[in-house]
Amino acid sequence: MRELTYAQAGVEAVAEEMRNDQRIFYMSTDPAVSLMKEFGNKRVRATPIAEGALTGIAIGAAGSGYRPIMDWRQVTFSFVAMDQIVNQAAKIHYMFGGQRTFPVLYRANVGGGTRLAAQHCQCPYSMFMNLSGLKMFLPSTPGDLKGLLKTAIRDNNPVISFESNRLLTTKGPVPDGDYAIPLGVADIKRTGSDVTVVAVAWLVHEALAAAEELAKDGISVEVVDPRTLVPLDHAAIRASVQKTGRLVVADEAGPTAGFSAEVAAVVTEDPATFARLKAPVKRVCALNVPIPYSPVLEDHVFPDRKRIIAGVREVLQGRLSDKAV
Amino acid sequence: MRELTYAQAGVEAVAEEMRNDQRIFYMSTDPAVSLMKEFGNKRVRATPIAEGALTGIAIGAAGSGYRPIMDWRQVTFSFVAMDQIVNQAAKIHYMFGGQRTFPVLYRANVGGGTRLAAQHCQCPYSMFMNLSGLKMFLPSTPGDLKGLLKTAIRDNNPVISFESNRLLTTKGPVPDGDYAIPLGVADIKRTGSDVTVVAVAWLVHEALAAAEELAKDGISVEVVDPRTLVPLDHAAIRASVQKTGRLVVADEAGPTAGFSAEVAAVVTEDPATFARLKAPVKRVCALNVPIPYSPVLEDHVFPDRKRIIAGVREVLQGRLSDKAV
Amino acid sequence: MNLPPDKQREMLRQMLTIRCFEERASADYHAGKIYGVVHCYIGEEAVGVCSALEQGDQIISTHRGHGHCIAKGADLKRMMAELYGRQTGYCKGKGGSMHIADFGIGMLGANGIVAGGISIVTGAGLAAQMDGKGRVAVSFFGDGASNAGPFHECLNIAATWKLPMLYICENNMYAAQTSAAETHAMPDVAGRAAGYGIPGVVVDGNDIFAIHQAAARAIARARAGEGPTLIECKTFRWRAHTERIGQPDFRTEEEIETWKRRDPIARLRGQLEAQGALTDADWQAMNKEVSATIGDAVAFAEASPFPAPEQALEDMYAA
Amino acid sequence: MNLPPDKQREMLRQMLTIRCFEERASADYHAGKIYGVVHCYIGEEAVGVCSALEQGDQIISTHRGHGHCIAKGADLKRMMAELYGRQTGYCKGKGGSMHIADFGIGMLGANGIVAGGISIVTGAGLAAQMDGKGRVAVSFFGDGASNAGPFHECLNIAATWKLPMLYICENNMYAAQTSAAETHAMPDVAGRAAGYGIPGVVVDGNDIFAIHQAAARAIARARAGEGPTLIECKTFRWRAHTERIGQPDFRTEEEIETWKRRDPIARLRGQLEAQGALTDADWQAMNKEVSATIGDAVAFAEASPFPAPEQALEDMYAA
Ligand SMILES: Cc1ncc(C[n+]2csc(CCOP(=O)(O)OP(=O)(O)O)c2C)c(N)n1
Ligand SMILES: Cc1ncc(C[n+]2csc(CCOP(=O)(O)OP(=O)(O)O)c2C)c(N)n1
Ligand SMILES: [Mg+2]
Ligand SMILES: [Mg+2]
Repeated sequence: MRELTYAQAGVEAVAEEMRNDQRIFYMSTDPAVSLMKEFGNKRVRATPIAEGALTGIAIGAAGSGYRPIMDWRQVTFSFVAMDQIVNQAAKIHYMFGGQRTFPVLYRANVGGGTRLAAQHCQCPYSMFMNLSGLKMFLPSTPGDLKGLLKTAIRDNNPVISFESNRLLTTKGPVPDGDYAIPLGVADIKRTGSDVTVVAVAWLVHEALAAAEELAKDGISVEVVDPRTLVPLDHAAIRASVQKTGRLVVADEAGPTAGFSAEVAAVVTEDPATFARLKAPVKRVCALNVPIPYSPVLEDHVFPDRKRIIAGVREVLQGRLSDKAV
Repeated sequence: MRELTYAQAGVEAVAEEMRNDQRIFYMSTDPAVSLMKEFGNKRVRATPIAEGALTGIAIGAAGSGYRPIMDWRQVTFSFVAMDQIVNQAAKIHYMFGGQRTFPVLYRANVGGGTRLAAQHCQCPYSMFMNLSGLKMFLPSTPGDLKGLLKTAIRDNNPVISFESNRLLTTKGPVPDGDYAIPLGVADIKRTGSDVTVVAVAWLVHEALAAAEELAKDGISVEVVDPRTLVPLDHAAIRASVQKTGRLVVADEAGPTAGFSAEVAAVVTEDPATFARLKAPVKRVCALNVPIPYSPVLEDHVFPDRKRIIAGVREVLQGRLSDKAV
Repeated sequence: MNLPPDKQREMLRQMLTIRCFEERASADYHAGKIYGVVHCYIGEEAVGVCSALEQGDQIISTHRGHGHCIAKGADLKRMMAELYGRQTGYCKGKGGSMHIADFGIGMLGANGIVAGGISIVTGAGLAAQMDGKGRVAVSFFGDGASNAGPFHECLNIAATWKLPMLYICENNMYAAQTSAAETHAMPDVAGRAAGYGIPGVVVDGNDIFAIHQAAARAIARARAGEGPTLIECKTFRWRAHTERIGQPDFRTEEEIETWKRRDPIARLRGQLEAQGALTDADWQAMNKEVSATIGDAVAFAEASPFPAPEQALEDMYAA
Repeated sequence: MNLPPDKQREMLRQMLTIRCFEERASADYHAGKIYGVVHCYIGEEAVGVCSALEQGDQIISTHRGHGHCIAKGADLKRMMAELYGRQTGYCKGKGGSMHIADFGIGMLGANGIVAGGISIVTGAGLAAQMDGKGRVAVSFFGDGASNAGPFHECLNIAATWKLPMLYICENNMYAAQTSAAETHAMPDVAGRAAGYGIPGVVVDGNDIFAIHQAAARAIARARAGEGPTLIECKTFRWRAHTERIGQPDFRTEEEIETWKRRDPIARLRGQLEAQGALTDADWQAMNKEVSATIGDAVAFAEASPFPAPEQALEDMYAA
């Protein structure tokens, strides 16, 4: 299979869909040059820095038959548009009784590792998950990103594509031809039997590395990548934990009311899963601070494979005997 | 003790503090008339409808020695100010290495029951909980509101006071004289031994009513009101669940990545508490939709005492025998 | 103004319909049949913009949206049913007074967030431009909204992209309890247009012909691809900010009385009478008809079922 | 312009310091000693506003903040240490280039969000007004930021409340890769001031005296309680939007060269020489001194320890 970077896969998904559907247009304060070249400045608009207005403009254009893509770039810039996201995009279909469809794709880069400090590095996706009316995903590979973007662009609802800063330049296989990955379907990135690690984005790769390491000690880790945040694949997460009896959630975001808290709740509120849960759940997340600049500090704040390994060992503690059961 | 409404308690807290500290001033698109009368239009400012700017103005004035209070009114209006909340207020102390203090109180009304539909009724506090750098609370009684507001006004950090729309006109005892309730301390609103119900705001009252009802069947419910959302009183919540072995979280917000998810995680990630947990945790929350207008619909969306009762029965299911243990 | 008498009478009927609709909505709100909140437009009915629009043109409104709905041709029955929270309402009871929309007739909704609709309808304007069929889009908003960020962001974008837009600021001198004088450095919002290089026009907001004329010019400009216009209609609401009891209102009786004497309905009626185009009998008949229509709307609403509770779960996502 | 030669030479030295600081920051960024991103101000150093301010007056900056810091009197050592991510930096390594602040000297911070600082410094202006000591506050921002909501909201509030504010738009004709011509309906941002009833002034942004003079007038107005002024400085950045490799830059060589010929430093140097107030030897000496100061700043930064990892948990809340 071809190898593309995560960033390239994103551009390719957009370009392919734009070629197929004239109703799609793209807005960003700094759109990718290749898109501007191919589609011209009417379909790929370099906008004023007014993400609030543009987020609403996308809704209005969508309600009038277009299929806009609004690229917020860093997710921290989307907060100037939060009224349009929360009060308009998320509510407009429901509030008006389903009169119109509003097919809008919003794109946002999330996460750290870029040494850009607190106002550029953040993983606030759970803030959006708390809303009712938006779908959203956060892929960990170029192939997943492309397939989910294509689905999202064809979806008739507002969808947010969260894309990981750390993964932009990482390469991975991307199938040839047209393919789409449905929203709401998790991917088991590695099967295992002792512990389930639910991870997203960059942490999927850290979890896989941790699993490799732990395998040396005979610990079998299953890595579940939900890929989609809303709707979240409860069934896949629960099935995995029912099998392993143990859950670690690895997330680049802080823990509080985060994606990781949601996964913990999804697992522990389900009677069948709870019945099989052998250990406390464990959140392996960023420390609860804004993201600092200095590499020493930033690297200390974010979770990584080492912390995942420690987390896995923690939920296994004193219980390795269970394995015999 | 005197009885005041929740709304009156709020105004009283502000007025008392403003009398004592000339650095405090108040901004709102529609401030309470009694405050405007007492303090005049320089200290109580009826502002343009520009909550984004005003949220930032509060930060700047705080950094220059004042102690502003910015009343967003409905929390849904605060989303136009989200950049200033997320990227500035929450980060400014940390990002600049603690150079200055930024004592700002933000007030926001939350919740439904007002028949004002999706753009006025929302309980998005977990979106703010996910941030690092803000403190926040959500009281259930006039007495708690007054005491927490006083603490918040004296705090040297940005604090958000979430205040329940449904409780504005409900009365409750408010101590005479000057008192303050520390942030981060839960209040056990009813002691019990079979199930812990962690509830906030209006749901505290519904939980108490549910407890009364369940007591008739010999079920003993403990109602824990965290009051403060950040910092959340983990110890009190865990202690209660360690005692009862069962947890229901009742929240007017939707479940996804909500306050309720956080409580579920706080309980199930703690080894000592998890060890005593006898049943799956249960979230009794709003249905996962924007809030609709028609009373029939709105009332169906929100949780209430009936659903709490059902939730409690669910976590007790087939386990009533445990009580003997 | 040389509109044919028929069109003028139609305008009068429309203003009367708005007033009667709202008088009834207010009464039914106080009777507990309508919930939440109702913002009345009474005194500001001279919304002469829609009469200058064509089918396919789109508008967006505010929390004070009944007048715009009616002017754009919304069905009174479905409006009233929405206020009554019924299944047959425009939003199936999910929206209420602050969220009536009829996308079918190009009415993109009332909006509960001040300045919240400006961006959305600017997107409709962008769509109209891309469609290339000469359609226009209209943003209605208040003096209060003109101080919010989206006003500025959208005027700049629309001016730069030459979008076929009308920005209509209905300046009723107050935003809830706060006067425009306290919140605007300048008395005229229209004066801000020059900064974006677009026309800014002040009109008597109680003179439906003046508005119609200014709108017609702006629409022609927009259809010709010359970009947006900002029109400021100076007007006044007779009633309190909302129908809720006990809300503060700092406006003086005198100010309110002065504006009641500038009643846009009485004015048009007088003009038509002066032209010999309306007799007293015509007026009586028109009142009777309008009042019957409102009665029908209420009857329809009352006869309509409430939604079933479980319908709260419908309409979440489009297929 | 009748500033004493000493003051003029001081201005020249300051501009030179900004340039040398940034040349070094750029080099050290490319050498991997500075992380994340660096936005250079080179070509725009004629920041004649701060020279007209007094101690106690406050400013806020943008992502392109080094120049404003230096002009307001920030310590080069602590600035460089911050870029180097060290404990001794202004923010203890928590901020980096986009977040240098020195509240002690009234520099309320660079800001990574476009238009993010405008509201905060307007709050400082409100505080100054309430203090009643005649202090002023200054918001620096770019042409790009002038299209964002906070620009509008704050100008209206400041104008209405007559806040002692200067709004300084440094119009370098580009926001990242996008030209102002593509995003502004009008060439002059200053033209928007009239809508708020405040002065809007366009100045040659490469003429430090012109800026100083315009700022002095605006400051006098602000101190007198007459309210804010919007000043637009037309200028140009010589380098790419950021120092990151591979970012698109659609500006022509020709455009850049034209502006390089308008170098604000060469201009002031020439003026001083023409006045007989600067000899070639003076200039050489000045260069040597400035370069030594930058060298000291780098040495200080390099000698400073990185923060301990656990210090990431400090500074979360004020006591
Ligand atoms: C962002 C936001 N802030 C505050 C409110 C509360 N509010 C509703 S209407 C209103 C006044 C609006 O004034 P204006 O725009 O002049 O419209 P009018 O009511 O006069 O028609 C306010 C403050 C809101 N709905 N949204
Ligand atoms: C809200 C927001 N949107 C986008 C960005 C990304 N961004 C950083 S600087 C910049 C351009 C700013 O242009 P201008 O205001 O003219 O300042 P200049 O860089 O020219 O000094 C952009 C788009 C951001 N930081 N914040
Ligand atoms: Mg008004
Ligand atoms: Mg610029």
